[in-house]
Amino acid sequence: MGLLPAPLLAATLLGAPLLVAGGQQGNFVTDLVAKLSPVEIPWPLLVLIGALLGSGFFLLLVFITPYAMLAIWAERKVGGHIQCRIGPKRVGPFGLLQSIADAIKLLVKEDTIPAGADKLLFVFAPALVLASAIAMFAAVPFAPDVWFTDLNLGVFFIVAISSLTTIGVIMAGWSSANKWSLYGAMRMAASVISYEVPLGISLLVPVLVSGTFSLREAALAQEGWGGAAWYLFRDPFVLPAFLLFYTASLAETKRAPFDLPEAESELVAGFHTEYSGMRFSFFFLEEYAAMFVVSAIGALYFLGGWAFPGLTPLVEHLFGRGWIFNAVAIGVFSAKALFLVFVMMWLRWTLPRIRIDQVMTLGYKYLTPLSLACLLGAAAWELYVVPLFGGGG
Amino acid sequence: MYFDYANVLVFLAVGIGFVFFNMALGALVRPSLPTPEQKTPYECGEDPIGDAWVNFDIRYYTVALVYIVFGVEIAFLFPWAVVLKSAFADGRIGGMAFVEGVLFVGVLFLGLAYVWAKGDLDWVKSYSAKAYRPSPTPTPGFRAFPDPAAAPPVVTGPPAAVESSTRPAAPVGAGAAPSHGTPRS
Amino acid sequence: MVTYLKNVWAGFWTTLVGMSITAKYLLRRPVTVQYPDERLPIPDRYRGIHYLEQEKCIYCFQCARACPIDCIEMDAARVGKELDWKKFTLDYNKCMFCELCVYPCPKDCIHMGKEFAFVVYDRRELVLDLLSTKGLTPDAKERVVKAEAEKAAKAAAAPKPAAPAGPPAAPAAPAAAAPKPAVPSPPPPLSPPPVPPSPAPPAAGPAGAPPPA
Amino acid sequence: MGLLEHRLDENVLTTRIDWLINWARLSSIWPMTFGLACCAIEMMAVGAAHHDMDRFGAGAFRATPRQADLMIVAGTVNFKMAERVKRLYEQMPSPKYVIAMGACATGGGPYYKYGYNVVKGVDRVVPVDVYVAGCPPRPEALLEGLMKLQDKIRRSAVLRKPGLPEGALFVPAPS
Repeated sequence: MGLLPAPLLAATLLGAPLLVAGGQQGNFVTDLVAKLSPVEIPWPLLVLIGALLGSGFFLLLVFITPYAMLAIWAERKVGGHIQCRIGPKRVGPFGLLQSIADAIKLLVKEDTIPAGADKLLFVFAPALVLASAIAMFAAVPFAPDVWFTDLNLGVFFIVAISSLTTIGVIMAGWSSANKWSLYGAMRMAASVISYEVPLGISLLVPVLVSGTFSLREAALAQEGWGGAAWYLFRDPFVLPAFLLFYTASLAETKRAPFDLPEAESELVAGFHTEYSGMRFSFFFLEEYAAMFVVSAIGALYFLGGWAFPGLTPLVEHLFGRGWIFNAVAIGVFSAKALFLVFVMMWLRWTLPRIRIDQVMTLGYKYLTPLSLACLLGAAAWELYVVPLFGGGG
Repeated sequence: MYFDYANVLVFLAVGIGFVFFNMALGALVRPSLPTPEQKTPYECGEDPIGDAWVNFDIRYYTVALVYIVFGVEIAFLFPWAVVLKSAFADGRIGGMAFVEGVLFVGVLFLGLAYVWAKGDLDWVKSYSAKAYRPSPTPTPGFRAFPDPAAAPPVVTGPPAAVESSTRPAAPVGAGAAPSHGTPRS
Repeated sequence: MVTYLKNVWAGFWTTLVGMSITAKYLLRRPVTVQYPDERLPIPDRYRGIHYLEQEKCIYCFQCARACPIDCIEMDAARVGKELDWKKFTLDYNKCMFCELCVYPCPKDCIHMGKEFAFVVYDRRELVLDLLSTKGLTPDAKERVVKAEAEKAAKAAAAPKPAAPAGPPAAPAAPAAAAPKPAVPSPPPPLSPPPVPPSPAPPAAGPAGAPPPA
Repeated sequence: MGLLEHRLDENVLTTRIDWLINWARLSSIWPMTFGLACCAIEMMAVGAAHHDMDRFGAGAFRATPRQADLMIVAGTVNFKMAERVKRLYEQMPSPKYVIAMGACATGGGPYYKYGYNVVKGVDRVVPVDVYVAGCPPRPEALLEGLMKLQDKIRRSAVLRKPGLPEGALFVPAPS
């Protein structure tokens, strides 16, 4: 296990030759760097700089961290108001600085490692979890021209990487040398193995409809009908598929009512019982990042991505598909994804946590057969009903 | 194309770097006053008893096995879903593309139905599995509650009389064995 | 199959119902009373931090004796009719706000206040001195001096009549004895008995009367 | 000890950083879910809708001491429990704060006289920062205690050398 960071580093360093071997296309960061740079940067270096800047600067610093802070604040506010409370109020205006205070406090909090812990795994687990959350973002397009990598496996990649989070969680739980942590980790494993199946199958429905794994292409395909060609309205099987996907993604991101891995009332804090200070905050950060990613998949695959009836066609008509369109697209897409994130918070403060056997029952007995039915139904509709209307693709 | 995945590696590296950078930053300021007590695993303030790495219920593993089957199946379904429409449009395959998918999902579903019927999807198997019957003779030392052998309950009022008077007379068979709390043999 | 679909529908529908309820609360005005800025009204019968009407107190130990946990300690010396207060402390490390000290007070001078926040950094500060002034007030000193002068004058005039002037003389005797044993907790049963049974009720009149004058 | 903690002289920079860190610490005091007796009910009331401790950023009750900053000892600490209280306190990562809430926790309370089983004040077990009197204190009193604790944190030195004897963490109050 101690060698794990080494291949990753090596692979990253070896990335440059791979770039020479492969790539012709850069992402928007690469283009930006190439445009701004006074001298011509050699291509592999440019791509490496683009990736580093894109992941480190644009994603982590400009997007994920502020978003997570805002989301944590929003979560506490939503929770407060649902309980007729106010929530954070006295730290900054409307308590907006609450998350910043939390972050600084956690940063300067003592870091404890229990005596019996497997130190290496203990230290490495939060890193793995956060890294997988950031890597998930790599495949999410924010606008037609704002994306970091356009993977040909797109959503498949995201589902795969999200399992890496699970591995990180299990590492954390196992290495803590604490029974609560271990129970939390096992529950994480159990709930993930019951929900990955319906999650994957329900994601197949839009994949089938769009005929591509790429989230960007799927979103581009939904720009028709004046921005209203959302897959959600396409046939009667996509809406249930969306609901199934959403339910499964709640479990995938350890959100209530499936937050069994960190059930406060049963397992003290689940897999991060022994984590204090900054290490704990990485799990938090990952949770919110993962929430955004699954909501983004939902928005891109089911809710039309950045298309919004009336708005995006109008912008396109007025300004063309330039940077203004992209900016509006980012706004629309983020609004949709954040709305889904909000619904997750809403659900969290609505539903009680369900039992582990109920989780398994729901996953295998309800979601899986239903999602299989949705998949077949959508396939039949797509192949035999859509041609009747003379439509296609 | 390789570029895409090299990019992902950079993302992973940046994520890991972010974690360790923050830990290093915090190390400048954060106090560290460890005591032996502090290093004991948290068990609600009690002395931790035994090893933390305990044995787990076998149920986790059976469910994990079921998952592996389904997970692999999904991995097969993904490419099918992507090419379904183009394959259908392609005259050579046509409707077979759909039928194949239906057959595949059907087999999958049959497997699910079988596992379901066997009761392997139930977390606590004894709750609903058909095969399980409480033994007709109670386990030695086991006393049903209310104890059938005990004196019939005192009837306090006429309305409850009918119900409660029949209870002690019920046979100590499978039907009378309590549906919960039965010690497993 | 029907049950199965019904279950699915029930799961979906109940979630929606629950979410509609929480949405209603989400949009409702919060009930929070923002403490340092707004305060809830304190009920009339709230038992908060005690306060003492020192001028009424006659050092009778009734409250201290009523206290189930002995959290009241008091110490005073009698100078003529006046009380020279040295301490009247209430230990909030022990006090359970049972109000039992309030009822037995013959002068109705100890009360439960409405102040509720008593927060300190050091535990010793929780022993609250209820006295507003310590020692004798200037008025009282004056009166004492006057009384002593009168006494001296009377004694000089006629050595005999000093005995009938019982009331002022009687308290003076225990006052000399009081300061010492009042410090440890046993005093209530031991030293004060001379005070309350006989002279205290009669002394109540004279002791209570001077302040208004 | 952190690399820089309590090692730097007082100047503009360290003062600002100290201010920032102290502000962060006092704005996000996460209490531990930990109640011993009836005072805990009032503690819950502080977290509930009417008083809402979350306004101060202190509403995130953490179930594990590893993530908590504040231990509110709410209730009677008997000798058997004292061991656990001590261990829970030890298991919290520093900086950690303790509020002794109610008479029992501050000094034994009603059990002072005859309670052979009660610790006469939790400060005999763990160092207490703020004592809140009351039996039990009103929720507002606990909020008052929280604010008093915030005052205390506001004055503490982080990077600066504390102008204090060895081991003392807090600059004394400007009386």
